[in-house]
Amino acid sequence: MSGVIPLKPVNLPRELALKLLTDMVRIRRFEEACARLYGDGRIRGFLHLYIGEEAVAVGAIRALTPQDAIVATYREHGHALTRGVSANAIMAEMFGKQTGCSHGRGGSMHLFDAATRFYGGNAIVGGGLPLATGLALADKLQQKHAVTACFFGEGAMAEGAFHESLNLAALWQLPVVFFCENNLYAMGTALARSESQTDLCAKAAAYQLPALRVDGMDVVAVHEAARTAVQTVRDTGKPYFVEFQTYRFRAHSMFDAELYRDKAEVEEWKKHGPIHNLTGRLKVMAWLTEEDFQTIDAEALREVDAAIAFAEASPWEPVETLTRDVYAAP
Amino acid sequence: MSGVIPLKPVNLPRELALKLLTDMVRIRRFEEACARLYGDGRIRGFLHLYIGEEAVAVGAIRALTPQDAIVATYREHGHALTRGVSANAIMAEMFGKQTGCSHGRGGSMHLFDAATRFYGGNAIVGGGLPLATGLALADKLQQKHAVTACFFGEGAMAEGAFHESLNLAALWQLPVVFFCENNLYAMGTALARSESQTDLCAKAAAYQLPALRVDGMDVVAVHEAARTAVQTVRDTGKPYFVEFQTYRFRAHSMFDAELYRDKAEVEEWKKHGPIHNLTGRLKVMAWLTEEDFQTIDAEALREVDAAIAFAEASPWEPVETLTRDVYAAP
Amino acid sequence: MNAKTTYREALREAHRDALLADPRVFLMGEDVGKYGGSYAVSKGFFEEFGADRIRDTPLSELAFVGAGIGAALGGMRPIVEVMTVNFSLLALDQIVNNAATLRHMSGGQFSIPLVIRMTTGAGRQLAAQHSHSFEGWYAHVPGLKVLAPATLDDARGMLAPALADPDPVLIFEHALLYNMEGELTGYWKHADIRKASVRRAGTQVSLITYGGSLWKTLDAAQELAAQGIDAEVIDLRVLRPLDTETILSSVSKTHRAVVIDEGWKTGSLAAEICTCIAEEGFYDLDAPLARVCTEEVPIPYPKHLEDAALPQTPKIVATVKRMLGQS
Amino acid sequence: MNAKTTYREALREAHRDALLADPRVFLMGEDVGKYGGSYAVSKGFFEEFGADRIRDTPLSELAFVGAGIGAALGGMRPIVEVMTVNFSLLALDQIVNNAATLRHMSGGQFSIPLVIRMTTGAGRQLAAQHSHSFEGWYAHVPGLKVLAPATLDDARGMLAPALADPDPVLIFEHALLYNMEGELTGYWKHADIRKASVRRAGTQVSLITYGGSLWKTLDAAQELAAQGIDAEVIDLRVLRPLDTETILSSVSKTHRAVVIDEGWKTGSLAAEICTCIAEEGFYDLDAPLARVCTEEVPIPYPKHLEDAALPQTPKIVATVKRMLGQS
Ligand SMILES: Cc1ncc(C[n+]2csc(CCOP(=O)(O)OP(=O)(O)O)c2C)c(N)n1
Ligand SMILES: Cc1ncc(C[n+]2csc(CCOP(=O)(O)OP(=O)(O)O)c2C)c(N)n1
Ligand SMILES: [Mg+2]
Ligand SMILES: [Mg+2]
Repeated sequence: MSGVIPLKPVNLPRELALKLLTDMVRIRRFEEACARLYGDGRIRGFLHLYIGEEAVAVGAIRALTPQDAIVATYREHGHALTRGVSANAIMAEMFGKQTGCSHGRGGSMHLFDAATRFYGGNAIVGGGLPLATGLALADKLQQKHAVTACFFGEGAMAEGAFHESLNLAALWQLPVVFFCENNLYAMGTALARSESQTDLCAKAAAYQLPALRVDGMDVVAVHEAARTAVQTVRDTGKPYFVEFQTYRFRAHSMFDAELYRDKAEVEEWKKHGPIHNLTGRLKVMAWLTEEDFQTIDAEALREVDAAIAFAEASPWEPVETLTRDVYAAP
Repeated sequence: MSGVIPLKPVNLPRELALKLLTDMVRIRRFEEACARLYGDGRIRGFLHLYIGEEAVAVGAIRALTPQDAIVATYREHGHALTRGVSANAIMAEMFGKQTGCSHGRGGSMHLFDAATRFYGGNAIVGGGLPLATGLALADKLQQKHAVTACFFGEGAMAEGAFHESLNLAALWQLPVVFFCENNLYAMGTALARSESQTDLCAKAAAYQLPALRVDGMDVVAVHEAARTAVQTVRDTGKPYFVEFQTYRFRAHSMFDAELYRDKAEVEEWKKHGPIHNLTGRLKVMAWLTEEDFQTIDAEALREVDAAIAFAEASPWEPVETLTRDVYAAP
Repeated sequence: MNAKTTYREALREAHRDALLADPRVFLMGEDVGKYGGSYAVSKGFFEEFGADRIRDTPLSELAFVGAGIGAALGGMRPIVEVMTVNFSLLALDQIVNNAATLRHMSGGQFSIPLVIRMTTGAGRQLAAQHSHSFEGWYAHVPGLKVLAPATLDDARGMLAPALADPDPVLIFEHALLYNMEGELTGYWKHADIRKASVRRAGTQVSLITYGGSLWKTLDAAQELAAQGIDAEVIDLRVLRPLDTETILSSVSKTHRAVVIDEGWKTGSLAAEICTCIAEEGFYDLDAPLARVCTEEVPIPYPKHLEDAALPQTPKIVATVKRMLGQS
Repeated sequence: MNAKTTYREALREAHRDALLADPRVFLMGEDVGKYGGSYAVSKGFFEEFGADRIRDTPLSELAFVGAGIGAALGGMRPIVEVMTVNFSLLALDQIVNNAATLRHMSGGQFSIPLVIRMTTGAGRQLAAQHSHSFEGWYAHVPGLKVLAPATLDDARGMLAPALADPDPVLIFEHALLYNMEGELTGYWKHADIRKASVRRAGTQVSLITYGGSLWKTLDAAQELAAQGIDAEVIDLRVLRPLDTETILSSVSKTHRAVVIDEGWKTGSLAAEICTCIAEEGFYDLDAPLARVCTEEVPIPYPKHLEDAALPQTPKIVATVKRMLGQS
């Protein structure tokens, strides 16, 4: 479990630290709203919440530059928000509206944004890894010095796609950073019930990838590790593996009865929540007052409310467009 | 490359050593005949020769007991012969005759024999590994104390099937021994051009499998290692990985122009040929005279000639049976 | 006895029976155990039968399906649950190249008494990657048998004969059926895995369908009846081998056929049904054949677009009326 | 100019042109480089274009096909060679769930200008696992385009428009065609990837086929001509989207159709062609439709059984004669 590092100082510029905090709060508030909206039937399909894991996307993605690319999973609201896809466009996508970041075609599991090189949004576990490898190959062949960040869960590491992609990326020296979000469970299957080797960094080493294990509940640690990894990838052109040890506070999806874990375990992890962790430290450093926090939170809530209003007001795609974008328009 | 261990004594009972020699000679003579018959158009389809690699199948399979199971690849004539499938039945299969070990349906790549638990014969690279895992699971659930031996090439290790199967076998503690025939090439692709990590035992360790690296040109070393591995699997019920370092003297298949390797490299390896290696040692130990060797060889040639005659004389399956054995007869 | 039950519960009971009846039977797949099954078909089994017989697998579709084939080859009677048909593509090589071929390639020496179950179909706004209907692909492959239980009785009754079959049997459960409620008729005890079933007798047109589309088709038949059109509804039940006899005998009576299938139209299983009729029942036909299938688009997320993409009752009704010159 | 060449050489020249014309084009796949290509299509390229553009891959079909999709998404123009259709099953998930869907799922933001080539078909005694014809499966998937060059001109000419296409294009090369000899006509410079082609005009029956079966079908047409039956032969060329116009206009003239396809009969692409005709050209038909496809059996190894399993000229001839009441 993530070590309790409660009041460790924050070795980052204050502005950046507050930015990370703000991002995490934005994700939290956005997803709390999504859960409510799901209950109300406004959002449908599968909805996988990232609550508890915010430090990972925020810390990691803030280590990227605009020319870098991102490939994520079906649990990617936080990644899209942090990357700069607007809350409006994401919420509208969750509603299935025309103004959504995928024009309503994708929904929660398929957020995309070409402008920020956000390649989504993949609902096949492990399905994004080959894609990320190919994006990095394209960037390398075009000498773009960009890094592709590929997010996936620890459960995905049992898939053949993981094995084949890591080998390919290492063999061809491709600039991919593999960000493993180890939240200990793949749906109801605990890590030790899915991997014979539970040391995930040892698995990465089998492909000759450098690897880091990081407390994924500590956004500062995440950011530092991600910066190191991304910089190394940019400098060497070779891939890197980072394991973020984190935890999801909510069910796997809205259908999960959570029979496979103790409530006490969840409660224990919640004590080390990433927002809680960072605010505590910032307050001790006198970089944040409770009032500051309330302001950040209120702004996040405002952003979410505005996004909901935007989504509500947005039009549906006309049924006549059903088969548009299957092929390029001639 | 395999170390030159020319005159190392043979730490095996003489009878066994001669048996191993005989097996290797049988395979060599059998396959030389196959190559000729292919040239004559009597054998068709793909033909992958094992010449140069005989020590692996022979040393490994002689470490198994009759209740054990074997899964091999498309390069499996030697495995079938060593396992006790008759040369007649194998040759008839290569001819596509009714008396073949797969009733002529399979050909060179699909030799099968239920009686000896020889599960063949798989032409999809990596395709046998999940199957072997399942056979071991069945044996374990039925408390049979059998071991499944799964042969595959080093090229197969890049496949997702390898990754998923090794993890499953280790996670579920299944009695499989994974025998990797590392002949340095997958068709024309040298190991270092297909694996970011060329230490194959290190790859196995990523699944927590114990691993051994063995000189695959030395049938005695192969046999000793296989005995250790098989015994360990039988005792612990857990999987094991063995890498046999070997070399194929012939082209990948009958279509291969061998553009990817130097003739000199092939010639160098031929100096360490497995039959050569063992006969030399046995002669120094005075366990084998040249006359003995000629007798063994003559007997192997006789067996092959008889097999060819048998295959020639055997009937074809009638065309009317075309769709038989697609489903069980009602 | 004839108490209310659900499709999910009927499947669950069938599995329990199988696990109790034969120690060689075991269930494996992602989250079939501790999680309780992603569609809750195996809820409580982990506790009742233990981890050996209710076997949670890692996310490794290729290997655990292949392991199921190996285990069947080795004398067990595995039931492999592939969470959904969408993920089964990762295991397709094992199914096509091992499960379907080993008997033939070995000249009849081997048998693969394996059951592979998976959820199929769209309708829950799960978008492009989670809404496939690929059962038609599996129905293309010699060596496989393919079932599509659409009724409670079939959900309850098809597993036992599938397990008794010496060959690999795939069972497709449409995602929208799990919550379907109703009563078992007792027929399930004799459920076969050979014949199609006439779910509604009629004289003017044969509506041929299976799985999740059966209920939309029966609704259409009812609506058509209200408009004076008497449709026969055939539930294929078995997608391979096809019961062409039942299909052709229906068409010989009605002289018209519409095939309803949730696969994309082009290259659908519906095309096979139509072609069987166009080959063998051509002279019985009084009108062109027609299909109501899914539009040629990866299934979009929003409900109105998903609905528009899939076969729906009004579209079936309209197709039949057009065929009968009543539109 | 009109010198003798082969299908292999025509493909090779097409690839060379593409590699020379556009620096974004690169070729990857198993043994395309040092080995010279498993069917020698890329022989000499490794030396001419270097390891970056002629990229040997490990045995990792899922990852390198997926990487091709990613590279296309990232602005390159990859040609991915999957040695044979048999191994493409391992990569099917990436093709179906990424290549075919990304444009739509993203609301039109992304484009996958990718070419995937593979060998297909049987006829070389390679037995059950190496003799598949799954191009019909790919033709089922919206978002993909599927080509089957059967002639030297198409082998030479289809690659350029495929690469110019902003969507993923799959090219199926029948294994028996590589050694086919002949002359280019010059037509290849204008080869499209939209239309079917009438390879032989005729009046009494439409023989509709593609790929390796084209030549067997042309032979059949010739034999039929000798027996006084005038057959039209249509080479589909493009398996998705289907050029139904050419098919229907032929049938409207001949009033009879036989579809020849090396896929297993049940659920074949041939079924789709037949159904198009039974739906849209029904009133043009004077006889039941018929198919000559592969028998429902994993392809057996021995030549006489393999031959019996596959569509053959005498079977096509016999089917046509039966259809015309001349058997
Ligand atoms: C190939 C595939 N198999 C199964 C699923 C169903 N599924 C969706 S998420 C999930 C668990 C994935 O766990 P992990 O990779 O750890 O990511 P997490 O959900 O924990 O973030 C499963 C089994 C799927 N989407 N894709
Ligand atoms: C999945 C798959 N991809 C590609 C091939 C074509 N192929 C057959 S053998 C082979 C090389 C395999 O190399 P390795 O595993 O090292 O075994 P070896 O042939 O050296 O014994 C290839 C690429 C195949 N049969 N299956
Ligand atoms: Mg997880
Ligand atoms: Mg090798």
